[in-house]
Amino acid sequence: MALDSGTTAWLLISTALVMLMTPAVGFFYGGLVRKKNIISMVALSFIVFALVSIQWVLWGYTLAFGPDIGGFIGGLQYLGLEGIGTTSPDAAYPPLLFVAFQLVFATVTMAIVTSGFAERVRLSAFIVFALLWTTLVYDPLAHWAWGGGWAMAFGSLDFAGGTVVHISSGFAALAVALVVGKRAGFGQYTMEPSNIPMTLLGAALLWFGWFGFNAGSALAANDIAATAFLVTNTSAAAGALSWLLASWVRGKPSSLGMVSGAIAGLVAITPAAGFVTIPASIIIGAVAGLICYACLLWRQKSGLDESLDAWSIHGMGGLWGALATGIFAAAAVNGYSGLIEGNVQQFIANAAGAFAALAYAFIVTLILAKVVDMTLGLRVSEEEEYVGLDLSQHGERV
Amino acid sequence: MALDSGTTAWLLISTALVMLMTPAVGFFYGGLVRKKNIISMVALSFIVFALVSIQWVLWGYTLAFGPDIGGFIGGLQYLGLEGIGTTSPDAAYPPLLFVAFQLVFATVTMAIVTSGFAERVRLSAFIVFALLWTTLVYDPLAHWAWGGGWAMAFGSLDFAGGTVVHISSGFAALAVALVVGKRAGFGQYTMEPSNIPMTLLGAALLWFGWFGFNAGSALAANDIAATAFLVTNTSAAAGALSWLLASWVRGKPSSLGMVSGAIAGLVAITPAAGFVTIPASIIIGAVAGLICYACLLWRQKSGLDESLDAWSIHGMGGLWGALATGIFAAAAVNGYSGLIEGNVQQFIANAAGAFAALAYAFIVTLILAKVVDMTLGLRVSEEEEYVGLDLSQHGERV
Amino acid sequence: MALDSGTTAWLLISTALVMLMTPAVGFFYGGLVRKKNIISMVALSFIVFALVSIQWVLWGYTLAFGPDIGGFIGGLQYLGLEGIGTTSPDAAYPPLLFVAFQLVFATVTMAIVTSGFAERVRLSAFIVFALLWTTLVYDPLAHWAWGGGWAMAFGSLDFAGGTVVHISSGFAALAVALVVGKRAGFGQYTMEPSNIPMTLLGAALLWFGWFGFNAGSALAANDIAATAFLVTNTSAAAGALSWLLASWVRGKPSSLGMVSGAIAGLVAITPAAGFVTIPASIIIGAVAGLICYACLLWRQKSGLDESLDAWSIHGMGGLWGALATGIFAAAAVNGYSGLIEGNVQQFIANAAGAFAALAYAFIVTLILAKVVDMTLGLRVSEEEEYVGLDLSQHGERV
Amino acid sequence: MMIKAIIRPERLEFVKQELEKAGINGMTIREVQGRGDQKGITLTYRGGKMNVDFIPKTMVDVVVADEMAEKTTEIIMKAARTGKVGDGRIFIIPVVRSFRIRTGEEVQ
Amino acid sequence: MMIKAIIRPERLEFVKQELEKAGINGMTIREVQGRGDQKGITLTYRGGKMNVDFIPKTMVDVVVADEMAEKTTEIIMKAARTGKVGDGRIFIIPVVRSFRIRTGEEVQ
Amino acid sequence: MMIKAIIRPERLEFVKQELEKAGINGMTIREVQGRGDQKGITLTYRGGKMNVDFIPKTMVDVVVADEMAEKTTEIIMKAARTGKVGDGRIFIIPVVRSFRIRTGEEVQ
Ligand SMILES: Nc1ncnc2c1ncn2[C@@H]1O[C@H](COP(=O)(O)OP(=O)(O)O)[C@@H](O)[C@H]1O
Ligand SMILES: Nc1ncnc2c1ncn2[C@@H]1O[C@H](COP(=O)(O)OP(=O)(O)O)[C@@H](O)[C@H]1O
Ligand SMILES: Nc1ncnc2c1ncn2[C@@H]1O[C@H](COP(=O)(O)OP(=O)(O)O)[C@@H](O)[C@H]1O
Repeated sequence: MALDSGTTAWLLISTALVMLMTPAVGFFYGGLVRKKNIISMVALSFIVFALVSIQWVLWGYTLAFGPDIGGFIGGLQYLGLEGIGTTSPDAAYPPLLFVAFQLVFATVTMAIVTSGFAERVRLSAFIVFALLWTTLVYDPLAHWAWGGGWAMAFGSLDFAGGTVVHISSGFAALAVALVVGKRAGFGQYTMEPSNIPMTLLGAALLWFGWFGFNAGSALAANDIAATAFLVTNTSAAAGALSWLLASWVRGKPSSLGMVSGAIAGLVAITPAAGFVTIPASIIIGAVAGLICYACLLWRQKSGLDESLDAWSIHGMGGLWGALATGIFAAAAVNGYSGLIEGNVQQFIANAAGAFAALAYAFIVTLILAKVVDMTLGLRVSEEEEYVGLDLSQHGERV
Repeated sequence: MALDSGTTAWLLISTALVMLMTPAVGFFYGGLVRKKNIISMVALSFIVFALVSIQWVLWGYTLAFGPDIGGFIGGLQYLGLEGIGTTSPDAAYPPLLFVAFQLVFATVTMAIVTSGFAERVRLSAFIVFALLWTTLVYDPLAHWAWGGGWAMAFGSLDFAGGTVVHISSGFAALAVALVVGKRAGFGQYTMEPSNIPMTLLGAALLWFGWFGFNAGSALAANDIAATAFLVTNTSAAAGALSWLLASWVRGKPSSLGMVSGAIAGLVAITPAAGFVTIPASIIIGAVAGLICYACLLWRQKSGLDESLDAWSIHGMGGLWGALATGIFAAAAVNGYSGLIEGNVQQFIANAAGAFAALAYAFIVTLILAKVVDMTLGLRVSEEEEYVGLDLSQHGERV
Repeated sequence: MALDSGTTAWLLISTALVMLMTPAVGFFYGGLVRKKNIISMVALSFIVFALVSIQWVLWGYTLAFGPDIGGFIGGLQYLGLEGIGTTSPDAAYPPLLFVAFQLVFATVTMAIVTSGFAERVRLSAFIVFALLWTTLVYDPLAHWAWGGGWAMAFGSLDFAGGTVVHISSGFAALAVALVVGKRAGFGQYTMEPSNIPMTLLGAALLWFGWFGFNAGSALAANDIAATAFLVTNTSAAAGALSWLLASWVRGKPSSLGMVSGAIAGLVAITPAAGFVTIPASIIIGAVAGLICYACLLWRQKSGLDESLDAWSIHGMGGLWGALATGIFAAAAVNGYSGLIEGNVQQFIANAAGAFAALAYAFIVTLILAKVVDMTLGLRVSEEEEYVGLDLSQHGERV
Repeated sequence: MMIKAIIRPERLEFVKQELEKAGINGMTIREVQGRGDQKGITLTYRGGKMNVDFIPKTMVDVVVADEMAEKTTEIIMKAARTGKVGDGRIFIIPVVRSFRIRTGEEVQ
Repeated sequence: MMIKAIIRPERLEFVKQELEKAGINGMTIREVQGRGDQKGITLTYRGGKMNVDFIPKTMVDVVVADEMAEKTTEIIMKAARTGKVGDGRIFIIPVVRSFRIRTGEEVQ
Repeated sequence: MMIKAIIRPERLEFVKQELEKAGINGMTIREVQGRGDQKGITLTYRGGKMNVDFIPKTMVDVVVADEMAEKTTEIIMKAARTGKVGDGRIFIIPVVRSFRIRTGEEVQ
């Protein structure tokens, strides 16, 4: 296929947009923690970005997109990007650009996982964990869904990463939080977000970047990209409003609730973006806002300290999105039908893909975190935690 | 017409750029208010974005771009985007993408109007007002200028929204400020901007996003887009410098003055962007900086509390831009001549379009605001205002 | 050549991305200074952006890209952009768009130079200096490398501005710092960065914008752009990690070190982006992180107050990048071979281009700064410095 | 004596002006948060009510010669008053000795 | 008397509650940074150690009638205590006179 | 006694060091803004002049045994001095009683 400059232009800028999401996660999370840990939280995202950027070109890409081995993982053919040419007979864009586009998905996924470590992780151990996680959890999951693995073969639809990115990172954050344990003082005194405007900035950049994430996943500048763009926005808006209203009934409608709802809507539409209609996207987003809000309330009541809520928003929002894709996919949009159009098989395939990803991510993360914790110690000392990670891990102060 | 991938790529990213402008307005305004209202100000922009995103796909788009009814409003044919196909014989881009592109114009317009409500609006009443305003003011004005309405038929030129976006929102903010009244204590003690860097960040993102706004309005990746891009930048720069210098004569050259001048230049070039030459853009921007600065000084002296100055910058800058388009349009650029090239008719058409939009926006907003105020109460209680909207409306604190 | 919409779309958005880098430099620097000078530091970038935007369209562009005069400077044929048509037989994009793309390179270069003025420059004198500098230093250097000047003729490779942008601005900042002298109290008490999250935000936006800078410099949406994109990212990541690790050995791994390393990697890959392979980019970035960190340590020990380190990062990183381009250029990527492939000539050409730019920038800046200092006084009074530039130059306060 | 006044931030300008008229220029201020006997402000909204415990205030320290204490207090009190709840408090605290760092001299 | 307590920020909530139970509502707080006799906290890491000099604390000023001073001190002391280094200090400072700005009246 | 010093922020490091040499470690600091008898700093510029009322300062509270008060004051005064306007002030304020929260014990 000849290289198409319009498609290439769109993929180039989409990659840049998605790249911005990794620091955006940092700012989103940074505003939610206490003042003494803001820098640490933002820095984790940057570190993740740098680490995974190198891992991906060295061995991550080939594990995800190398020739399929047993439906589970890619072979090592493209180690160090060996053999990735500048043009390809199958694509209207340069193959290296596809590598870059996929790279930024891997980084942002790892960044979401930092939620579970908030305000208590030892930097050195985190780096080891991150390398292991992206290699042993992200890369296989990317292979399953997009690289020719079993889920793809089974017909499970994941347009832009509902399972690969969100279910995986959300449930991984949960596993991590269980392993590292609660922050000192959690439950005894309030730990309020210390920089809400920073979180709002992160949310704005995430929303902005998500257009590259979802509409870019069309891998073309065409009508599917346009649909993905608009449903992404509509779902986010619906999620923002439904969370806002639901929380209003219970008290004050906080700005954090609103942007959490927007993220919930963005997460849920991610696997569905190229397959559903505008009205469906409103429903998907609105329901996502409600589900994630309910999960957050449950998480709070349960005393679980996964307090930046990657689990309730990305994990549960992603799960809902994967199922919703199986429900709402409309043949008129992209040729795939879901439950509503009578295609039970699609729903089953999507549910299978989602739950398999969930289980794999949760269990393997649990093991990885436990191993790293027992060998290197994932958690800082009590004094370091008290002083804050900014000072104790970075020697810096806001 | 066949879909053109380059054009589609440019419209996709332009839409994302303009999307970013709505939170950018929030940050711009957020930095200008007192500390206790920063979150509220940013949140208003996000809420506007979510609300109008849903309104637009449900009924806003069809009111603006549905089949013309009497030159005033669009018919309901596209309610819920019914019947908007994935390709179109008239366009080189997917029709849904045009919907998305127009959506982000509607949201940012409404966000600008929040200026008039600053630091004193009751959230619930605002939501009702916003839905009414975007439906009854924005949608008709968009129809007049771009959707086949009378102004378009009359030959009034508005490249990217000088009347639709800026005159309308600026004069609406004025009307709102008149209805809700001054902030408690206004004129008695100083109310200084509490986060100037946040305003500078908002300004940077606005300037950035404006390239999508103006150059995207070419609806093609071609030479008109390139012209629009460069005149946009030049006018902004000229506005920044003229305001800077004018304010320097009177005192210190503040950074807020400089970015206000840049926004003034951006506003003024908006209707003209596809029609004028580079030298003309320098004049348009520089004059905009001076006019808007003078209006701001007058506004301050008059004791009017429209203190984020949507009126003096967007309203008056937009008015100047609409007239300037009728003056400076050069046939060599895009086939249209203005006053300078002897085409009086163009100037008249533009003046008519501008003043009609001004009058319509001002009067209808006045009525709407009054009605909402009398029924729901637009303004918070004195105590809520004293405590600040962050706490009283959102239960949050910077 | 017919206009290509995909190429045009990519250049439009690349121009917008690079535009964002100028305020991003402002935020990056703003976070590094003391609280009383944050606004000043950000404002300098905005002022530079406005000034150079006007200068460029009036006479800057023609000095850089006008018909060659003796290999040194462009002629005045395009004064005021006279005669720049909307299409061109040589390019797949509108010529005005090339003007805009080059404009944003000129602005960001000038913004980097503000490092040398930090916390002590008189605004009025700075404006005069900036106009002189961009005209007498930047415009000729751009001509040398890209506008048909001697370096281009000599075969010196500079893909996206290693010499023109980074060596020039870095060594100019050094010269400026030598002329204006140390900040009052420098060396006597610590002057800690007062807003690290702002610097991290600047870094995120710089990284984001750099994709437009480097991949946009392919001037096409093709495989070279894709390569440039990915090596840019990889080099940045390698730089971030190498600086992080090197500083870890000596103490705490600070977030500022990490982003400084990322910028070092970005700077070093800039001249090489279209010519080298992915593995080479990892080496270039990692070495850049180490070199720039070493230079920063040396700069600190030497007691030189060029404390925002444009010299050690942009100047020395750019120098390394220019040499590295001559070393690592691989024919397989873009037809050019470097030292490793046995092409000594390429290395010599690049070294010549780099050292000539270095010497020219350093010496001319020294003279310019001295002249402006002796006539207008580049430095504020002691009291103004003590109170801070925000108040004394802008009448504003964070 | 140190006159320590906790006032509404928006009255600072007046307080400063009035003190200046009386020739009292030296002072040190800072932002604090306070609550009085009313335990802050209670806001009601649909579905509940919310108590805003701590309200931002400005603390002003003015050290004056003992014989000036009463007059200074008077001036601040008048300039800071709005008559509504939340106007703040003034405490007079003894100062044993007082120095000017620049000269090292003891002030009165 | 002014009870000036320098406490851990995370104990403020308890201190406030306990005081409230005893009917003591008025107070003024602010963020400060402090170090005690241990000169802050020393962290060790690979390659060195680092002394964190100043630790964020909350300063609470409560002005009470003289006879309440002891009780107030007791309450704060109990509510703020964790038993670990860094719990803070309480200083009792005399207040010569005390006024309510709103009414101008002198408070006890 | 509480030695309350209002100093230039950039002198804090020296003050801390000098106090430490004398074995005085405990202290509480915060950022404040102040103006002295010169009513701040007046800057002139083309077209006018501008008065910067409040200049950022650091307030240092050191509570010491009464017999240490003079020496502490001396140390701070010397370490904080630059000799230029704006060096600040030191006030000595009586402390009636003083407690350590961790142990509940009264300090001297
Ligand atoms: N007993 C007290 N001790 C210390 N500060 C007090 C005391 N009472 C009041 N204040 C301070 O004075 C401020 C104003 O108090 P007050 O006039 O009673 O109004 P409000 O009830 O609105 O806080 C409080 O916010 C607090 O900072
Ligand atoms: N002599 C003192 N003068 C003023 N403040 C003090 C003094 N000693 C201690 N403090 C304050 O009390 C806080 C707690 O002190 P302390 O309990 O000794 O713990 P730490 O050694 O962890 O600081 C200090 O951070 C400081 O704010
Ligand atoms: N009478 C006073 N009461 C309280 N604080 C004072 C008084 N006089 C001076 N100060 C504090 O001391 C600081 C330094 O004052 P001074 O040495 O007179 O210099 P300057 O005139 O530059 O402020 C002031 O900024 C203020 O914080």
